[in-house]
Amino acid sequence: MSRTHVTTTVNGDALEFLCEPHETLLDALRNHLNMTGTKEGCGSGDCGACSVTLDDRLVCSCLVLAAEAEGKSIGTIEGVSNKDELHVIQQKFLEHAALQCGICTPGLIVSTRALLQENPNPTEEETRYYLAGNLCRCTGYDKIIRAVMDAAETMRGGGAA
Amino acid sequence: MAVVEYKAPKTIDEAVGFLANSIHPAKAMAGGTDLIIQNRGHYDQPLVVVDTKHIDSMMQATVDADGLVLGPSISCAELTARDDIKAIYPGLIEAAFLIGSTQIQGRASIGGNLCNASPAGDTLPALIVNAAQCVIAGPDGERTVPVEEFCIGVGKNCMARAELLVALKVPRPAPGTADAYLRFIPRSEMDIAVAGAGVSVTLDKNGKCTAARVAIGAVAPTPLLVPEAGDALIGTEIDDAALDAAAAAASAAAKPITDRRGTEEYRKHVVGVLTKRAAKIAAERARGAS
Amino acid sequence: MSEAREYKYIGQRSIRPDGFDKVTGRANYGADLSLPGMIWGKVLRSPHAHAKITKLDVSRAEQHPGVMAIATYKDFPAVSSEAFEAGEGATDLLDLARNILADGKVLYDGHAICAIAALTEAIADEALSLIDVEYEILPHVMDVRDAMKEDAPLLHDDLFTQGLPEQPDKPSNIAARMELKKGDIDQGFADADVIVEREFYTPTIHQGYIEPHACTVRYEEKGTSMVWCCTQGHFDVRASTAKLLKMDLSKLKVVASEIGGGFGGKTTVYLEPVSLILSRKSGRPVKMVMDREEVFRASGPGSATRNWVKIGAKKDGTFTAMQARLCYEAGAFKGSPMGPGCMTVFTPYDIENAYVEGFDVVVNKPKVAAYRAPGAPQAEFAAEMVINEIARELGIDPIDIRLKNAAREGTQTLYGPKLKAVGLIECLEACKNSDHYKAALKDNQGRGVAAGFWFNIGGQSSVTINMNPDGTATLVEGSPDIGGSRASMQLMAAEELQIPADKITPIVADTEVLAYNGTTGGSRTTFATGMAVIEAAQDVIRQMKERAAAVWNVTAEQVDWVDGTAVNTAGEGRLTAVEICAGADRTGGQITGRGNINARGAGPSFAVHIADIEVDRDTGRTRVIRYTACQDAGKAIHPSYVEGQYQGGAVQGIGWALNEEYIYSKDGILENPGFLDYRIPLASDLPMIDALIVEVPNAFHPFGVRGVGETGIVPPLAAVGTAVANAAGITVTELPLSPPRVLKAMQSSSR
Amino acid sequence: MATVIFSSELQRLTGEEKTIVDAGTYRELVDKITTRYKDLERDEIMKMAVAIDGEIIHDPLLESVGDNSEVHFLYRISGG
Repeated sequence: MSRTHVTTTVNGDALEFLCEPHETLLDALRNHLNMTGTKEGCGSGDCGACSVTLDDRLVCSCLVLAAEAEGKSIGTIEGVSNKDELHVIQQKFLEHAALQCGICTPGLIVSTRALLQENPNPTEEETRYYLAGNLCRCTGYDKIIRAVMDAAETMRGGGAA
Repeated sequence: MAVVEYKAPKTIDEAVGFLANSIHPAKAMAGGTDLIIQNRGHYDQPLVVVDTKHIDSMMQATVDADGLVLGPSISCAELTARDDIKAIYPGLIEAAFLIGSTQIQGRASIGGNLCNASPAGDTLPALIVNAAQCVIAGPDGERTVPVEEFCIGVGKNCMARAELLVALKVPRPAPGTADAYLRFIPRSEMDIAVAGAGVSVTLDKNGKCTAARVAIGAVAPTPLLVPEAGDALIGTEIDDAALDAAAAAASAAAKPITDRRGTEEYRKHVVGVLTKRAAKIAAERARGAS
Repeated sequence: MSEAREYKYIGQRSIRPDGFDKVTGRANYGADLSLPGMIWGKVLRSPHAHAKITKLDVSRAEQHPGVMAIATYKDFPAVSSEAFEAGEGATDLLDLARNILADGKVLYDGHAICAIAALTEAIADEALSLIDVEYEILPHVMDVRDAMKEDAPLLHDDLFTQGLPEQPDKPSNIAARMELKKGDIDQGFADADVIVEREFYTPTIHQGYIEPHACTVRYEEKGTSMVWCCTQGHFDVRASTAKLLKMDLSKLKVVASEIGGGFGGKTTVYLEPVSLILSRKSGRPVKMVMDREEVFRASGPGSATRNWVKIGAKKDGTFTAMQARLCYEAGAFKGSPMGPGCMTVFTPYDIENAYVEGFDVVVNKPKVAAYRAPGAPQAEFAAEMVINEIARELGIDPIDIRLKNAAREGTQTLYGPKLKAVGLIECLEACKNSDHYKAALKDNQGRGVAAGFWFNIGGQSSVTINMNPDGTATLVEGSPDIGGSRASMQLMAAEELQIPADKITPIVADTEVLAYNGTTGGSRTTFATGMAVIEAAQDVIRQMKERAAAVWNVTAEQVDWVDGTAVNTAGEGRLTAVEICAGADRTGGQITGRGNINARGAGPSFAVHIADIEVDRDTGRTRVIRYTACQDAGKAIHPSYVEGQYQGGAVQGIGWALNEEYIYSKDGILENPGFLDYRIPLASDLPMIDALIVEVPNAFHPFGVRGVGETGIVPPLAAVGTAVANAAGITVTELPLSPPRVLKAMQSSSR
Repeated sequence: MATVIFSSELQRLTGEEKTIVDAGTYRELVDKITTRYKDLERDEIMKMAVAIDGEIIHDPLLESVGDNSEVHFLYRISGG
């Protein structure tokens, strides 16, 4: 197996890495780029803990080959806040206590950002279905949904986006 | 399987060349949502992946007077956002929308769904009721296969080595036609269909059904076109009696197995329920359209 | 005691101190640590439910370039059967070892056989296929009822039933029997106007934490070895691992990473001892991470049960007798939560005559681990279903029948003590008065109510508060923060010290920093570690007063602590905490408060839930329409996280009731080891979960705190079960209420 | 004088449901009852938790027992 050289953009930074052909984007982020904010919960696209954006499209990074990142633009949890200034979504997750253990939180925040970019004014039902691929075992989702709805309202009201 | 080589061809010829000339088994990949899951362990089973997403024609969808020409590798997310396609084939778009989560939608494609040849693939019954044709390219040129003949067994399709699904052609439906697709899953999302049913009906000005196709999924080794179920609707106004007859025909045609997703008995029953409900929706749509 | 005390900090919905790291991806979990020179470990697992290993040859794997070490059972120092306390209670050391790596026999699909460490994860994976194993397949037994039969295949020929009047002379799959008795059960049933009895089945379920088990370790022959892992109790990981590998506790440092959910499932060890062996043999740091399939196949699920309950009642709803026979699967090794099942089953009720018999039974499934109120949901499901049926037969409102019989202060429990003030009646009344309970139902909808009880525990906690020279505090605790407990520690310390919460930084320290601290479990953390925080804070205050007294040349008794300030009652003078800490160097050195306790007086928490369910009559599919979870918190330190516990527990229970189950093939192979077919609830499956906090203070806690983590999973099984029964017009005796099961019941319904 | 109430399982060893013990501490109480009931083994009792006047103590030894205390032995409880 020869290693593949990949040139890509992660959270706006031009980066390069070497990967094995079988490795996933999740492997590359965590093991080659040391960006461990993206989590692995299942490795089969069933839990959403590894959610990232790939050219602005929400995907499970465990179901993307690392080599596919060539020339793409990737968005991870590490790029959601502006240095130490939290994104509204992050702030709302904290205010609403929308996390307990926190393992699903990076994926949920990345997914929520994608949701609100696509649909700034989602209904509760739309929110619940959009986020159905992000499993949370701790919260029962109640506070997560409230945080997302509140973030959406704040962002529509001209809060920092 | 373990991926040992990744290829990103820009043309169909190049892709077919990679598939034909690889020393290891080679597979075409679109969104990879099925294929990459299989890429775990088993390093003794090497696999070459040929990514089809860099081939322009496979990533485009055009609608014209003849119907839809669908690049098989377009993601469901992109496809379901296409109002022009949804206006003509609402059931097909519904089916595409049902595949997996938002994240999966961002990657999964109708072509991949079809080539994976799972009996439970959601878009398959919807393609069948729309009489889609599969355009297959290979070392010896192109051929076309009706979609209901594409899958030949669980996980098996009719393509030979080095063949590649390069387009899906979906004819423009006759006036007064509409489709619908429904599936049954235990939860509200994220499950594989326990059973699925696609229905397309054509109604005349008086609301009488002049043509109908019913296809069912997850109840046999391959998705099934059920002519008896369509026949039960033709000539009726799709009233309750016709719907019940179609449901019964679908249940009778189903040859399901019992597995972790449902029992044989349950699947036979539910596929009838879905057929009835999908036919009702399709008929309402057709009435609205005509 | 807590009456009429005005709180400044506790009860606030503050931002959790670890929140920033967790919403930015900076928090480090079990799989997030890599070390220089680190290699990867992988486990070879049994493909059979029950088999003798007739050959295990690792030589081909050893020769693979890139393979650095291989571990098998033989690498454990000799271990013998010995009970010791770690994590989730008493564990048999020999069983623990044989579960971590099979000793000549595999007992379930997924049972670990050996492990390989290699340069990369891929090489380790590849090398697993080079291990030659041969099996002699043995008959397997997968259900508690079958396993209890005389002629059942035996898992262990050295397992003899404990708790029988006579010591048995034949081995059995029944590891233990226990009974609890009160009053005269026969007379109780004789006095009843109505008697209902049923047997219920609950399936094997998994805790379903999103983070798989993971660790990174470094073995040091001469120095101190290190384990980094995701666990609910790193001190107990140290205890188990050191005991298995015969190491001094002081030579093993265990660092608790952030933990991505546990719910009881991360109270024991799987990978940690194995990775240390691999590290010892290779001389390299080793990382091991389970994949999701391994988590389902080989980490502790929760017990499947067959529980029979019989209850008698008078026409007016007064219960006269309650009887249960509870059979719990332990998995491959003894130790199901049958005991707590027996002890909780009827505790919500003040009953004169009761008899409970319990059985702990081994089967060819993974060894069960604790799961949130371990044992209670299964047992109380059976009891609450029968109570709802009695209420229906007698035409009494299900809340009213519970109010009539509810456990209250002075109730003599079946398991031992008389209850102090508890909040069950308050929860029942809150539910009865809720908008939810008054709301009308539509067609095909049904409502169910159920109560639940869990003891909660105390146990050992060690806390140090280091006062910094600027007057801020570092609160050092040893309880892994599984759901926001740092926030409640911070608030309790602030309340006691009367210094602002944001000036207190709680950290979860490793095993070298603090004295032993029990595992996060049993709903003990806010209660017990909270008590240690209070004690440490009081120690700080005592010292601060002494320092102030020294400055003023008065006695410490003449100094009061008011609003974070020392006040001289014998003269003039006020010194703030900031001033005292700034001057600590000149008054005797820095100030550290210590609270090392074994907390007693845990207060039980009762809950009452209401579920509304709609059923699709054509398909049997159900939908949760509305849900209320009401529970006694004693005192809610951080109400948002208390509500979160109620909501999370409720939804786990909803999953258990509706869709979650282990599905085994007839060969005993797990067919759904993934989140695709092990169906935990999704955001789109649920409505908002209304959380009602009742506060009846625990008499034994300074703030009145009761644990709240576990009780919430107890009522949903019967609340949902009854709602489905009412919506569909069926009798419910088996979970999960998956669509095929509900449809079948509707088709053959006689109700 | 404390009242000790035995569970049904312990009653098999004690033959009675309750007894009165004059003890100042838990340790003293255990000494006295294990002397009084020969089948009641000290090691087994010490493995159990105790509730003294409703307060559950997981690992008792030196706890004081009040004049009118009610004492129950119970199985140790862990949790999830």
